[in-house]
Amino acid sequence: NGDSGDGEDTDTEDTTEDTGSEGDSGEEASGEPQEGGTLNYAIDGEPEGILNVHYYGTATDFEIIQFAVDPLFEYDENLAIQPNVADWSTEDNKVYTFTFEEGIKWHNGDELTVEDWKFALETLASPDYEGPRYANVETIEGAKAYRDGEADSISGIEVISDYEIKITFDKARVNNLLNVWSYPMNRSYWEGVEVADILDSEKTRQSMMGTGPFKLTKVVPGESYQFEANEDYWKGAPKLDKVIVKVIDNKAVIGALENGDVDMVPVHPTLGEQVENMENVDLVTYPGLAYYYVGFKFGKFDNEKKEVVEQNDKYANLELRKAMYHAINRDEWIDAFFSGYGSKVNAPVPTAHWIAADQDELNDYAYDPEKAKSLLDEAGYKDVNDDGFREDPNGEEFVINFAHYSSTNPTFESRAKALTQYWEEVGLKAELEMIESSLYYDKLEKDAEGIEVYFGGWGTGSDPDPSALWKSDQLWNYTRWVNEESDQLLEDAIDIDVVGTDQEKRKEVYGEWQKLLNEQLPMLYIAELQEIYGVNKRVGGVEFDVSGSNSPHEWYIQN
Amino acid sequence: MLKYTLRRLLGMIPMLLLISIVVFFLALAMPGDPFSGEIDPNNTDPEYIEEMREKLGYNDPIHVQYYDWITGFVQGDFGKSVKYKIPVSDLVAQRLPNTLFLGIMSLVITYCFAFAMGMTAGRKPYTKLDHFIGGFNYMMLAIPSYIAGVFAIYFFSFQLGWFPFNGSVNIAVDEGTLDWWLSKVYHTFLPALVLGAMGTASYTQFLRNDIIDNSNKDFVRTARAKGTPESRIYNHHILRNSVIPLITFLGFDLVSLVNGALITETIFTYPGLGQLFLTSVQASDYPTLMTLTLMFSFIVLVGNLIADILYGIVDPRIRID
Amino acid sequence: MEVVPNKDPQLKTTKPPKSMSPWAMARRKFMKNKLAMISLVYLIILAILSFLAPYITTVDISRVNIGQMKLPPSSEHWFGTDTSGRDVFVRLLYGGRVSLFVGISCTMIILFLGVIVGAIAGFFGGIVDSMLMRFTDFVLNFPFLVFVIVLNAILFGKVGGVGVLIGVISLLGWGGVARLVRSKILSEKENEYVLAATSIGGRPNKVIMKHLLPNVLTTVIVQATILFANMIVAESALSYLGFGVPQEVPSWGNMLSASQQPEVLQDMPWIWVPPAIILVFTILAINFIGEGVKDAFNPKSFR
Amino acid sequence: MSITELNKAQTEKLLEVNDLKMHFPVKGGFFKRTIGAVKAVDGVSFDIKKGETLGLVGESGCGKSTTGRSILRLLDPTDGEVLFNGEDITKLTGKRLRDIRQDIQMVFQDPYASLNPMQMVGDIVSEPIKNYHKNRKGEELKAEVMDLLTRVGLPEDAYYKYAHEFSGGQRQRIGIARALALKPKLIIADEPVSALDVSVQSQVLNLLNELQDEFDLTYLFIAHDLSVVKHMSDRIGVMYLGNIMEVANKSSIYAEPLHPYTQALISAVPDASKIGQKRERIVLEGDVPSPENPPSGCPFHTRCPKAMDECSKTKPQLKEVKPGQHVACLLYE
Amino acid sequence: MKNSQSNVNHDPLLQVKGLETAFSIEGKDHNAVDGVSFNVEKGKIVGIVGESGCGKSVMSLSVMNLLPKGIGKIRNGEVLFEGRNLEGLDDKEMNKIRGKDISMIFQEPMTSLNPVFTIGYQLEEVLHNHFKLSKKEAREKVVQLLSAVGISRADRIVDEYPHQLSGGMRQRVMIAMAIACQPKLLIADEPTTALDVTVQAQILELLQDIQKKNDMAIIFITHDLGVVSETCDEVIVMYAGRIVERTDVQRLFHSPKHPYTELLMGAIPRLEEQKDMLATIDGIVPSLTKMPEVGCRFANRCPKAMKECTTVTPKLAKNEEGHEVACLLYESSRPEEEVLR
Ligand SMILES: Nc1ncnc2c1ncn2[C@@H]1O[C@H](COP(=O)(O)OP(=O)(O)OP(=O)(O)O)[C@@H](O)[C@H]1O
Ligand SMILES: Nc1ncnc2c1ncn2[C@@H]1O[C@H](COP(=O)(O)OP(=O)(O)OP(=O)(O)O)[C@@H](O)[C@H]1O
Ligand SMILES: [Mg+2]
Ligand SMILES: [Mg+2]
Repeated sequence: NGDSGDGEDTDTEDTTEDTGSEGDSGEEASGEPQEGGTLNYAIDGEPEGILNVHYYGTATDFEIIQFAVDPLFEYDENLAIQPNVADWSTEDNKVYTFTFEEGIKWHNGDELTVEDWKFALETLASPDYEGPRYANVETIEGAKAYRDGEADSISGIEVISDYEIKITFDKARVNNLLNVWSYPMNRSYWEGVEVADILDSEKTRQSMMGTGPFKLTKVVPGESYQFEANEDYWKGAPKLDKVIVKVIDNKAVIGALENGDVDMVPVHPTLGEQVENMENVDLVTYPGLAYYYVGFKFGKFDNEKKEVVEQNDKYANLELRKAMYHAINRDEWIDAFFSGYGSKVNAPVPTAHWIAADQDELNDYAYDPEKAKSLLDEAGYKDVNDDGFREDPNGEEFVINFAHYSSTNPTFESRAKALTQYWEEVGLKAELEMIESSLYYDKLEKDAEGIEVYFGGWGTGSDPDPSALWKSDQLWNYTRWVNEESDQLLEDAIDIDVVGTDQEKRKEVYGEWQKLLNEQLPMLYIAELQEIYGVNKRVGGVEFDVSGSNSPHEWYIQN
Repeated sequence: MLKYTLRRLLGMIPMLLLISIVVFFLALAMPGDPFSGEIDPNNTDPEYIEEMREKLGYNDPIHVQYYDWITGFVQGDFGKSVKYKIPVSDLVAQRLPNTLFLGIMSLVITYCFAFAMGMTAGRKPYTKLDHFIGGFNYMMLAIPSYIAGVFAIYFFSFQLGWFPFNGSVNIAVDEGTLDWWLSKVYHTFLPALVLGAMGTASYTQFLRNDIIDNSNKDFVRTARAKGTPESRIYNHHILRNSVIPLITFLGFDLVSLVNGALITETIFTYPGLGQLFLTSVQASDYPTLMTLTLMFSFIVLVGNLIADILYGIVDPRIRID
Repeated sequence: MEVVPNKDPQLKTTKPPKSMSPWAMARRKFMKNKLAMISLVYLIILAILSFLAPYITTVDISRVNIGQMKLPPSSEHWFGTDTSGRDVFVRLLYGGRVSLFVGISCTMIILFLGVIVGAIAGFFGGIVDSMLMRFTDFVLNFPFLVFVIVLNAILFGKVGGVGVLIGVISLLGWGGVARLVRSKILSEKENEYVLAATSIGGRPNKVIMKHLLPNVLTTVIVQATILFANMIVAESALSYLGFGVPQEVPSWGNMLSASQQPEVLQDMPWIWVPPAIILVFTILAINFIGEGVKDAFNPKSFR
Repeated sequence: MSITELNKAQTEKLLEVNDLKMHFPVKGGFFKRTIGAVKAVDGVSFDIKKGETLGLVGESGCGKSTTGRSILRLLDPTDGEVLFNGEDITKLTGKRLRDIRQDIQMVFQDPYASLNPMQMVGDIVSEPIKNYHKNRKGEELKAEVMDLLTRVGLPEDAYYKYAHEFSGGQRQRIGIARALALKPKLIIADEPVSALDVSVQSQVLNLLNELQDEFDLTYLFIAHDLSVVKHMSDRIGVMYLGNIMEVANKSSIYAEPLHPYTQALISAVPDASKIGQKRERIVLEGDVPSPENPPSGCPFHTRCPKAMDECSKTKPQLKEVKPGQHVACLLYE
Repeated sequence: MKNSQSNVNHDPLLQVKGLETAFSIEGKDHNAVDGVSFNVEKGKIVGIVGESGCGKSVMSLSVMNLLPKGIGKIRNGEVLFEGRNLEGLDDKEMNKIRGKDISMIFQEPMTSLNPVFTIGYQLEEVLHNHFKLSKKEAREKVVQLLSAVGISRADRIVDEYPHQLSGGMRQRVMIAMAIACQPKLLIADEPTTALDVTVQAQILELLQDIQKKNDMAIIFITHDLGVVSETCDEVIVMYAGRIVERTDVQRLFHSPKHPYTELLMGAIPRLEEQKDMLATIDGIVPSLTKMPEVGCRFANRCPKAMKECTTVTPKLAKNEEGHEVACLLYESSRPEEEVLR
């Protein structure tokens, strides 16, 4: 469904509310490191079971995969890209030369070479490729031709030696490196498997081939996954002997943590307090990269023409949107529904991200019902028929039709309801419609009738480019907000001619853009959340920052 | 006997066809691409969709579509899961053993408990013990299985730590070994208990009442009159008669197991067909959903068949041929 | 044992005792059953409270009160408040309204459909019977919960709400009753009084209405109690799983689904224990009433 | 009933049954097709004259009740005709059929099952009247019913009671009252006393006799007890496996039974009058065959002590062997 | 009469003395059998007649110690079998006697056999209960027994189930079961009531044969006076839990003494003679809870009832001919104290 198009990042808002983004900041366990031991790692949602980093679709699957793979590059605590397996050099942000670490072994003993990466890129660009990652190779020169069958190979890829490879992108961009697919694929392992068959293959479902710190040794589908230490891991043998990833029900998280059945598990904010109170468990938090918002539908999108074709004026009035913003007590709301493990945001970029604008430069639409009322009065939204609710400036009945996705989680309904109540308190009649979550984003995408104001969430990837969500010619620009200035700023931010290779310059442009959105309010930005893990005190060596955790080979069990 | 079974099996075909038609129309009523999971839901390119629709035959007349679907289905081609992106048949093959195991275990539990309690209560009706068992059963009947399941996890897994609260097996043991089986039993016990408890209460009461009924029958008097010891009368003459209706419940049990599995498996995160069904509903995984629905109906049908056949086998008064 | 009061024409000395219809006898017998009576009283009080809920309290039950979330029981909120700051006690009353309403409506519709189909099939026999029974078998072959969920999944989003739930449940649930009524009619039909009714010139519809149905009714009533309990459980289970009553409508099942949140399950029992207890007690009560009714109608007591 | 009366009545045949057959289909096989038939009644002929009582005896399952019910059209006979007052009633439908039931009524065997437990006795007895005479209601109807109740020996307050408050004999009286309510001409009494104790049985038998005189009734009296039938009837028909074996005046049938089955039947009846003298019983071998596949030829030949080869081939027809005595047996060809 | 001779060495086979059997109905005990005494001599057939509900079955179940547990119990009196008191024997002891020395057959051949076991199995069981026999021996014996009761295909019947047999056959099986251990006393509780006359004749013939062959005593319970007259040596007439008359069969039928017996005989139509009217007894046997406390229990139905009949309880006493009757019409039945008063 809706995805910001970034490789490592995934569905940011789904029924189980995983926000599988990586972040920053840390927490350290103390105690004596110990060799060996088994770590029980839990995921509280059902994985789809695609154990292939090139194909997986949900964050849950990646939580399993992460133990066995090792990306070519990694991100530091500022989300700045760093060499890992590979280092790179470029002159012009168009042609890159990558140099691989030598002597890295695949789990089956094969040596990792640039051929494996080439193989990965070719697979992703193959016309038969069924996974969602074509976008990560699309920018390589010749990838499109390869995919369309016009070429036998991707012209932009040039193997120099076993450890050196040159990649040419179709044009210079600031984010070419951030975007390009950064996992190799063991060519000999996949020998004999057609690209079209990879997804269904046993090799995808029952086993995994990586270079990471742990080897997958056993799979009980949908239930548990067993990893053993990769003693040949190039950064050093893992301290743990084994990692077992268990799928557990959300209900069981607390109990399982408490009685030590699992050592490590992502925790929903509402459970934070309970985990915090546990004696045997540390609550680890780090800033997340996801945010919630209330969007307005300003029009309808024509996917063929790639443009917004119809206008909806109901919420065109900025004063109205501002009033609605002021009416919401975001602090109270976050406290109530996320137990405080979150904070307000004033623009569609989580504050932990390096492109986040200086918060002082943004308007903070603080909770101020009086102001909301006076804004509404000024804008002509007055109660003319004394039914307790305001009518629109024409004296017609005005009802905010608010949509929220539903699942079995009953808090969704109440948090959505709470928002409508805020509006009603300032005299705006609001009606809530809960829409089955499996249909929700589909409806948003199709601009379904009846959805006017809607609740949504999104995660930002390590590549901060938000074009896919905001440019007026993008399907995923759900608000159908068309603003030339915004479009221009977004283009500028990735235009090498404008920002060059200077991160600061880029950040500045994004800052401008955030200010614009903070002024124009095509959305009401509500909250960003923290990522929370419950980690048993016996586990040591785990560090988290905004980019996620450190490599599991450093984790250990202590007494 | 064989002839009868064959005939009944043949007789199931029209029923299955009808059910499959209903399921087919349900599938048509569902939004999206119910049958194959082939259309990539992320791809919204209308051309692509149209092309796929044509390729997959969605533009054919309904009866042709049905024919294609059902012939595929009969040959084991259930389409491809939207959520898991593998053939539904593989998915079913993964989950079915677990559900079977859970079902069998819960049946064993049901029958063991029901026999023990029912016979005790039926033999000494209106005593304290009988009232106790009766009261217990009323409670069991009144507690919905999902409440029981939540309680069981809360109490046995978290408070006491006796049983695991999820999964079907400990991954650390090797498949096929004794340990592996033990681990399976260990993991399945709690959900099986909850699932089995539903049946236990009604079976116990049924057995008790039937034993009391039968102990007033003329043939019991006959047995006594010929000097048969009391224990033999109960364990033999009465029990045999009371067990007959109970055994035939076995067929109907399959039906309630299907219903029960939905809830229990979901609560215990037990990877079986019931849980798969619910996830597939939630994820609008229509191919899986359709397959399971049809499969469950099939199980019900088979259950009824088994009930009839068992009846013929265990009760000499019923002659089937 | 046959009840044979001394009714000799010769001995007119004794004053004739008040004669009682089988209904009256059953009623009296039922009234003597303490457990059943207590259950009945409980159920009636519960029903009255639930149906009067809107008059008892004027609280807006759908309102989320952020300031009052997750409060433990107190004098202000007898059963505390839930995760949305709604008063659990008030929701319990409203929940009862929905749960009982769904239970009763489903039971009624199912009985209505089942009795009609069963009675027609049983009485007329032959082709009509085989056709209707094939159809009944057909309906019975759908695993109940599975199809309710599938149908709900299809219908939700189009036409949501309690009505759909009731409709779907009823549509899938009548098979058992039809079968039961049919077999009961078949066995009752063997009784000579039915032949007698025909032989004295009764028309078929009269024979069904006046002679067969009243005698089948006892079975139907007993079945109704079982159904009622089952339907309440079905509603709550479906709601618990998220396929029942829409979430914003309080029902016992919806309230119980809060226990799916671990923090509620472990730390806020006041949110889910009351609906659980009420639900269990209600089912218990209905079962006891059912037993009482069955006892009271036990054919050994009259005829 | 005096002899002269009887003679006068004998001229008029109230009911004539000709070759009546009632076969119940046996379903089976894959498609529930009819694969056979229970030949419950297989060609029964007799007649009843006005005012007389014809007794029908036979062992259980021989088709007595089925015959009775077919006459009243509670069952639709497979074949044959039933002439009531000369009119064939086997093909009647709708209103005509209902009308005929005003004239033929039935008293049933089981005093417990033949009364609707949910109805008051008053309703039970008045229902037939209400069925046919919509205009009669209220006090008038009630008085009429009360009268009927007293007539069959029930207290008037029975009107407001329910069947369960009565003993077996009294219930049978209620059943009789119901049958009488329409003032029928013919009453088919299907084992009206076999469920009753001797002392009560005699009350009911006496009552039936009294009523016959009073209401000028004709009875088809069905029973399996020969002495009871003999006590009640003028003529007796002996049935075996759906066939009438012998019909004759009760005196002649008892004095000189012609059919071997009748002979066996009569000799089998234990009789207190024969105390002391050890008499020769004719004890039949074996059991009554199933009506689903009755023996070929004479249905009795499998158990008949006098069976000949011929008997298994030819089915004997009912023939007047002696004046007034009809027998279906090849011995008398 | 044999039993009138007081022979010290020669105890009667069965002696029932002052037997009172009660059922508890709504917490109160009511006597269904109220002070019944009689003897059964070796090799004799004693008939017990009476209307339905007069306690015939309860009496016989009391003898067998087969009363429904918890509801019915013997309150008083004793049952001596060959001089040994059966009263108070525990189940284990009693089981040694049941089926071996005393056996019983019941009215309903349709339900008296266990439907889920084969005929052979059920017959073998009684043998195993009392003898040590190998499987094969038992089976041979069973086939023999079945042939003995006139079942022709005995070797095949053993493997059949009860529902495959007709009523008469089943009753034969029951008889075979009852005589399997050659008991000294057979209690037959309305063994032919459910059967057709022709089959009844077969069964009666069979019982008489066996009785002669085995020199068995039979208590023959029935409500059919005709059957009694043809089979029994002695007759006991019961009414409402008490014996009202007892004598040998000839005398009873030629000169019944008790008004109840008289009426009973007058009420049955007979083949031999033509009556215009049958005798009737108004009313019905009072139910247990409505039994009069004192006086003759038949008084309210008795056409010959006198005033004292409702206050004075008649006792069963022999007249000079050895004809026992309990009716105040006869001097002997008046209890002495009452006479004195
Ligand atoms: N509705 C029916 N369907 C099939 N068979 C029937 C039906 N009614 C009666 N029969 C069969 O027809 C035969 C004759 O039955 P019927 O009731 O007429 O016998 P009967 O002489 O009245 O016996 P009884 O003395 O037991 O009343 C029996 O074998 C019976 O099983
Ligand atoms: N289990 C019982 N509980 C209560 N009362 C009983 C029970 N069994 C018999 N009785 C009563 O005991 C009395 C005698 O019954 P019993 O069965 O001995 O009569 P019977 O003479 O054998 O009648 P029938 O000829 O009908 O067999 C009856 O009034 C009956 O109601
Ligand atoms: Mg009959
Ligand atoms: Mg008896």
